Amino acid sequence: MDTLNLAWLLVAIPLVSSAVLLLLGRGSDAWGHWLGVLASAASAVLAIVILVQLLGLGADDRTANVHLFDWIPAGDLTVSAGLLVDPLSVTFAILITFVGTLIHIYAVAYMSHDVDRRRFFAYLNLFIAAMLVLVLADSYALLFLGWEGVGLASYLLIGFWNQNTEYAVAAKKAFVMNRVGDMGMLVAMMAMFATFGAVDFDTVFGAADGAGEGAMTLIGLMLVLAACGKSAQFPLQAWLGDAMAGPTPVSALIHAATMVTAGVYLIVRSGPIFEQTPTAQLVAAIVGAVTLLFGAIVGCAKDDIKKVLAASTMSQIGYMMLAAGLGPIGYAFAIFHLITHGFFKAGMFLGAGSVMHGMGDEVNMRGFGNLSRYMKVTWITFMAGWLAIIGIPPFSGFWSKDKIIESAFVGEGWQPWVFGTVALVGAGITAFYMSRLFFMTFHGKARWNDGKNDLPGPERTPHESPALMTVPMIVLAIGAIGLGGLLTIGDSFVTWLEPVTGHVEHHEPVLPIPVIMVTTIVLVLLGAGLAWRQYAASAVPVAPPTGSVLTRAARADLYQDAVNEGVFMRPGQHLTRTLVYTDTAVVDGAVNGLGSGTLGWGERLRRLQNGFVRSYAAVMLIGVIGALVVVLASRV
Amino acid sequence: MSLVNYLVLSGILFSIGSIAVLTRRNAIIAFMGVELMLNAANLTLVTFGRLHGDLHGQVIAFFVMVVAAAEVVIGLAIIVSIFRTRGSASIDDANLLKS
Amino acid sequence: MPTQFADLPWLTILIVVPTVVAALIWLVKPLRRAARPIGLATSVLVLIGVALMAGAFETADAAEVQFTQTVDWISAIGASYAVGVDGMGLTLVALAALLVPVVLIAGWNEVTLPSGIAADRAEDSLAYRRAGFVSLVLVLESLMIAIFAAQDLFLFYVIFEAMLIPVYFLIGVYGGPNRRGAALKFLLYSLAGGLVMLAGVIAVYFQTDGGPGTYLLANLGDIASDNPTLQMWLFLSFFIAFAVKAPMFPVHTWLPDAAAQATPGTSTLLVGVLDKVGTFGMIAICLPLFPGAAATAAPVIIVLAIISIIYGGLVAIGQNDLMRMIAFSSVSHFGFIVMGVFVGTQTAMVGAMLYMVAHGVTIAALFLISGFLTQRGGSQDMRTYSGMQRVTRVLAGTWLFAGLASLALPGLSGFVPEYLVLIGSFEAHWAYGAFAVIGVVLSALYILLAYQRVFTGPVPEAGAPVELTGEALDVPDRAGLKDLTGREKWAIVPLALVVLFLGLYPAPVLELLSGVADQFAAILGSAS
Amino acid sequence: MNQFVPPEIDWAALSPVLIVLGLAVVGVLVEAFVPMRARRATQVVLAVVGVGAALVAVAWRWVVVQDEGPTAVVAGALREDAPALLAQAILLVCAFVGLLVIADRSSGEDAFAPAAAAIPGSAYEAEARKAGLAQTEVFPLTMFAVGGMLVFPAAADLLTLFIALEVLSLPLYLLAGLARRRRLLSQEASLKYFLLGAFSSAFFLMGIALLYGYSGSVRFDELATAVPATSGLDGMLLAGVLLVIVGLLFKVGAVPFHSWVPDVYQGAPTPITGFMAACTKIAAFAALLRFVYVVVPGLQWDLTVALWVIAILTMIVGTVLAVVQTDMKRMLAYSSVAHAGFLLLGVIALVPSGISSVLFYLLAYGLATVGAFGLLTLVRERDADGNVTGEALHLSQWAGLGRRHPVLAVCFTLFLISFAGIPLTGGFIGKFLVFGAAIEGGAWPLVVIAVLASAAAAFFYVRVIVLMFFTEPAGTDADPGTTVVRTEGLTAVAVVVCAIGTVLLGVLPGPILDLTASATKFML
Repeated sequence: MDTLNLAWLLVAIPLVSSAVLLLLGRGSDAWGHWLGVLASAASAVLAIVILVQLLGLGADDRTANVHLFDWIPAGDLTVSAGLLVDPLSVTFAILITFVGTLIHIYAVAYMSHDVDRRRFFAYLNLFIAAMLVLVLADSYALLFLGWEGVGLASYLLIGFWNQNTEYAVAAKKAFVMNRVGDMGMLVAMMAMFATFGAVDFDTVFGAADGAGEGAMTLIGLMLVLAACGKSAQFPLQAWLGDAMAGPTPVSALIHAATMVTAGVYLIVRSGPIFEQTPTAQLVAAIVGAVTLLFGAIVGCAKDDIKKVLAASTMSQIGYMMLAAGLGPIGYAFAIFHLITHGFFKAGMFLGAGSVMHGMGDEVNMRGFGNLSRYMKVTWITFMAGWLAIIGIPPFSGFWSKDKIIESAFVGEGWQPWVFGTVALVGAGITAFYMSRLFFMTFHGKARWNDGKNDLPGPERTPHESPALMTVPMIVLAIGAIGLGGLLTIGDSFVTWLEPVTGHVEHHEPVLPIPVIMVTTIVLVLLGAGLAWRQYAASAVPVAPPTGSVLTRAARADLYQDAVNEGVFMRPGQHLTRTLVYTDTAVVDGAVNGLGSGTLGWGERLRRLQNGFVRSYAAVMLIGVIGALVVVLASRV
Repeated sequence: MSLVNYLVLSGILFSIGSIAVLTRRNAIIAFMGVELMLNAANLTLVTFGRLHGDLHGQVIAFFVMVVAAAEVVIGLAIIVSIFRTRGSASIDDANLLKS
Repeated sequence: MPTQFADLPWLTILIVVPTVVAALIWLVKPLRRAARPIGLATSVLVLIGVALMAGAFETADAAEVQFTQTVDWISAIGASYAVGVDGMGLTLVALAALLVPVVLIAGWNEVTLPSGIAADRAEDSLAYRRAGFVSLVLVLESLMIAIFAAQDLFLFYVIFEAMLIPVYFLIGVYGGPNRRGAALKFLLYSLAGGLVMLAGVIAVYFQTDGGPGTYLLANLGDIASDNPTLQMWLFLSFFIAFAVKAPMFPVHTWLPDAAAQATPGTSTLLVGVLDKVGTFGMIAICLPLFPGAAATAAPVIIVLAIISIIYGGLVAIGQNDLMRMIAFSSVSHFGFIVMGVFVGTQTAMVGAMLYMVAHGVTIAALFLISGFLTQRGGSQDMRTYSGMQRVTRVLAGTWLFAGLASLALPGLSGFVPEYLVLIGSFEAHWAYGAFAVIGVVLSALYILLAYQRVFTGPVPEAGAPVELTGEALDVPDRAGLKDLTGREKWAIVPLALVVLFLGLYPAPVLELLSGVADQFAAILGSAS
Repeated sequence: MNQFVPPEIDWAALSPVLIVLGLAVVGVLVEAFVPMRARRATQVVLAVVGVGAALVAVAWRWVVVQDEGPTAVVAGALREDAPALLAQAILLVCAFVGLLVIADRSSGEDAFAPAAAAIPGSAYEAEARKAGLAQTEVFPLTMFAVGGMLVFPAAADLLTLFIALEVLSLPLYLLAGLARRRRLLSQEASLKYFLLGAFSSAFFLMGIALLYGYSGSVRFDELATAVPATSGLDGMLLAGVLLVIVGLLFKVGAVPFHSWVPDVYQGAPTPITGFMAACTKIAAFAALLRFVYVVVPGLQWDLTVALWVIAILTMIVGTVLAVVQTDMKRMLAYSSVAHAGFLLLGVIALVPSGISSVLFYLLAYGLATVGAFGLLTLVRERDADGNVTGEALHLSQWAGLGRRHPVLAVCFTLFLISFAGIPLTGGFIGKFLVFGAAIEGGAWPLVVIAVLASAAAAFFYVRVIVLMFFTEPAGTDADPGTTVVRTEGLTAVAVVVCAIGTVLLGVLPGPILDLTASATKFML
């Protein structure tokens, strides 16, 4: 039996599980979380089976279209629900289901005290299903179904603890900002339909090189906008920090490993379109470069451990975006970095969750310190992630990030110099802030109240998390250590993706590769060393120092919220209030005015009917005379 | 004498009659104004009868006189009953019904 | 399907039965007590009837009018009783037949006694009021089916106006504290629109090709084609009536008042089905009768539609009253439908048609579930609620579900039509799609903002005052509100199923519509 | 030369008029000779039978005319053609139901003063009331009025028209003053009606004189032939035509000749108001139609502006003033002014369908009017002792009526929505036809105004519905303040007939439309 045709089960299993959990309600509280884990695991197994089967095929046969049913047969536009099983989508499916399953397991323990754990798992399953639709879809329309589906799951999970109004607001903010990006996706699809008469990958990609550049640029730019929304890229990055309101497993799965990378997936998947439009490619690269620095700078100043990780996620996706914006040479590396990042970042988030678990849900790193003594497993797994992200060989991140930096130096004109430099500098800053996080949390002096010292704050009793939490962390840490190297051997990953990204001849960067590599490592070590000096070797103040202008700006997310508020929200609120007033006072008022005007005239005319018969006679006489004048005048 | 003079006279009578209706408060006099108007019309009819040289005009005038007489009967009955009720024949007093 | 099924005068039966039952319930005293079960049974029977009819419908010829029946009615003015449905008519009839039983179930206990009724008469009085409600709803069902089936312009007009009366009473008798004003406003708006249309209906009679003599839609076509000015006036006389009904900016202000004051059930039928008459009329009457004028006016209408989309969305965001918020959201949604009708592409047209059905179901769910909440909480002001998701879980979940359908989340009913309208509009002119797409963000804002205000945040303590602008209100016990009852859940289940069905597998409905859409879009396309 | 040639008189053609007028004369004799006890019953039977018989006679003549074609009767003074007969039939139907309401003695008393000659509030009046006296002259008076009205639509010369006008008006002047309660108002109404009526008659007569002077004849057909022959006396012709039309417009209550309408409608006894609101309007419009359609076509261009202005003013003033009324009868009076405006559209249209549409409208309007005023007679006030007194006419007194008396309220609602022109009532079809005729005649600007006026008019009709159904009544359950009296049955019959008629005209107007469709041409 051809398991590829069973690909729909990948989606169906978690979806059904989610529906069951939601519909059964309290009745499934006792076992609901295990059903969730099981569903995710089943999908993961199926994904691996599919992967194995694909590997068994020749490179050219590794693409299969699985037609399910006609979804929107609307005459001119016909969209079928079909799955596209190819190396790229299967790679994602593995990442999603495998990391997803680990995080499910982790969450069983992490959420064990929450009365709504069942609902949490329902949402997680829903997310897995939607994310799989996103990556397996064979058309932009179906991709959009998954695209918004993950947005919904993200909304539900960020607002999982919505009895806290701030969290509810954060959830809404995420959804709405995503919607702004989705607008781009919609416009892109509109333009595709206007240009190609279809929105499925086959037709669009097949006809892309014959279409005009104008249309392609529009589509490309709109896809970049969509990607910005989903992947928290500049200028739609503001929601990601707030999204940390969700439970930590959510941050790990959705806001680090999978959903936020969907934008990169979208651009890589749309490669044939971007090939026709250098403008859109350049914009994607610039967006990636800007976000890369933006996230890195913000990450340096935050004290909230999850927010640092969020900023780092933004920054790392900036790398991927940059790579994707470089065109075919970058696609495979973007995905490569995406995969390794999925492992090490998820691992670090879980580690952060473990720290919070042990520290009474404290997130302020200034209240941590020296935790390595109390949480050995967390410390070691986190260290693997840390080394991976800052790009120390031979950890995973080194392999993937280094390739991106090299690619950034490829090209002509000013671009390689700018992008390359940004990527290099970014690597250095990354090393600084991630080391800062690592040292502030696990090293240095303890800055929390252990009941013996006289530090402020509630008493903390740090402890290692249960096995259900540590095992996933260990697995992810192994990935963080070895996955990058493993996939680099013989360029196996790049070759594997070639059916999708296309084969690319090797390009020479503008600088020799060894120079780039050495510079990178030097910068990384410099950044890490700086962090060591400041946050491990010397004492970290419990209260944040005032800091420089840049620090204060970075703490305030470079004033992203202030800008959004000033440019969009305030005027929007004013507009809304004005319109509400206008609606009652002017639009409705005009109608009411017509009514009262009639009444007024009635009252005035009433006075003519004064009860005096002589005046009635006068009115009549005037009427007669008037009519006579009018009639006779017609003959004059 | 030109027949036009009769027409002018009837016009004057008609106007006097209508002005009487408009200006006089006493119901009887107002009513007489109406009668004057009717008779002005009669005069016109008779004049035109003469002008056209047929009898229709005069015949109509006779009809009108009968009708006017009937109107007087009704009118006086109404005015009298109102006068008995209110002790006044002023038509301006009767303005309970208005607006 | 056996042929004898197709030969039955389906539509006439479906039109007559509810009215007859309504009359019986109202007039025969012993039946009054059982008004609700009888009414429900009738509406379910009608639904089954519609289902059977749909089964006998030839989908392959969905663009053709089927189940036709034509009887001379007033031959002196060329009016006939002519009914029949094409694919669009059938889906709208089905929508009406679906929503009536749902409304009856949802509003089972909605009708209560007014204060000041003596205890000894209370039972009688309550039965009487309930019988009245059920009767009116059933009469309305007849009229709703009839108007979507009308194949004669005169008949259409007569039903168009006659419908006002049951709705007027439904709002005016059974609604909230300001129901009288709202009912009056509704009636006057609609009458004004309707009378303007009357002038048009009359004029059409004298302008048909080959002289006056018929109102059969099949025989009418391109009225006054040699006189564009006249055709434009005629077109406007119809369009204004339909725009009031739809409702479009700037003649929408009756809707928020009506929706806020009517019972949720009435609002459901009003916005879910009756307002569709406006857009239905635009498609089925304005386009074929006045193609040239429609094409000429289309750009202006589309601009108004886009204003409706954005304006409705923005004003919805600013509402404090839950029902008004939903009403304004409908103004926005109707903007999409009208735009889809007039851009003249097949894709947008089929989208607009599907939108009518999808919006009907979605808005029904939103109104009814919001009604469940506001009846429990005794207030429609969103500011008096907070954190209800922790208290009434199923209610919150279903509300969010309906809300997501309303904001066109893919996979739920709202998406496919909105998608089609957007895609088809862009095809006509990029700016149409580009501006209308803003509605997508606004809908997310107003739905989620409402969800945030009502269902999230801390559960307020009983007795704690809420600061409203200018007035402080003692919040009744919010933590003690009960979640949905079994009956209420059963009212929502069919809606939820249809929402999912339309989102995930709209193909059967689209098959019914795409042929019809082809036909109507071609009219506009060839005229412009 | 001027030898008297007695005209041939087709008595059969005159039978409807003769029956009514003859029985009216018999009624006078009854007053003289029949003992008081039996008088009322006799009069009622005479009147009802008379009107019924006249209706049968009209039906018979209709069949005859359909077979043999229209004829000129009494040397051309009258025309027996389809529009005339149809108008007479409509008139008789409305007069019949109107008579039922007039004859009804709800709460044991009829609507008329027991002794009209008695001074209001005098001891004599009280005695007369106690003795149960009744002013049964009401019936012959009504019959005379009906007789005049019957002649009106058929009159084909101006003299006949004038005589008929007076025959129908004079009894009405008296009837308006006979109310049992609120006698001061009633007498005032009578006086106003009389003075203004006489005033307008004078104009009418002057118009006749001028037309006679212009053409040497008062016959419509001769006038029509004289119109195109320009003779330098056009001014006289136009003034004459206009004055005649003014006389008729006064009867229909068109602005600015409407001033009497609200006052008289309000002051007159309610059954009489209903009767005259319906029947006078029918008769006057029928006459107006004949005059305009026969004589005016040659003058169309000269009169259009004036007639349009009058129609517009009538619709707008009637509507706007009705909106601000608080008295039921007065509101209906203004509404009838507005309806006169709508009807004028059909007259101005000057197309064949104008005639039939106006006739249909008149039937629908007449039935609804008689029914509505009939219902007004049943809703009464109660004094402190609980005795039923006069009619409860203030709008607020109708609050909550729908809850206590659903059938009555539903009937009244039906009449109101017919007035408002909402489909499935006769009023809608009527409006539809009249507007249609106007559009056919090219008067579409008038139609637009009419449509807007109808929309505004809906406001005050609906307001009453709101009051009846949606408003809590002012009084308590025990003492509602407003009460509904039991009818003797006659009013109930009349109202039910009117209600059924209103619905049938709306739902199945086919047969009536077929009848009116054959009445699209006046015999010259």
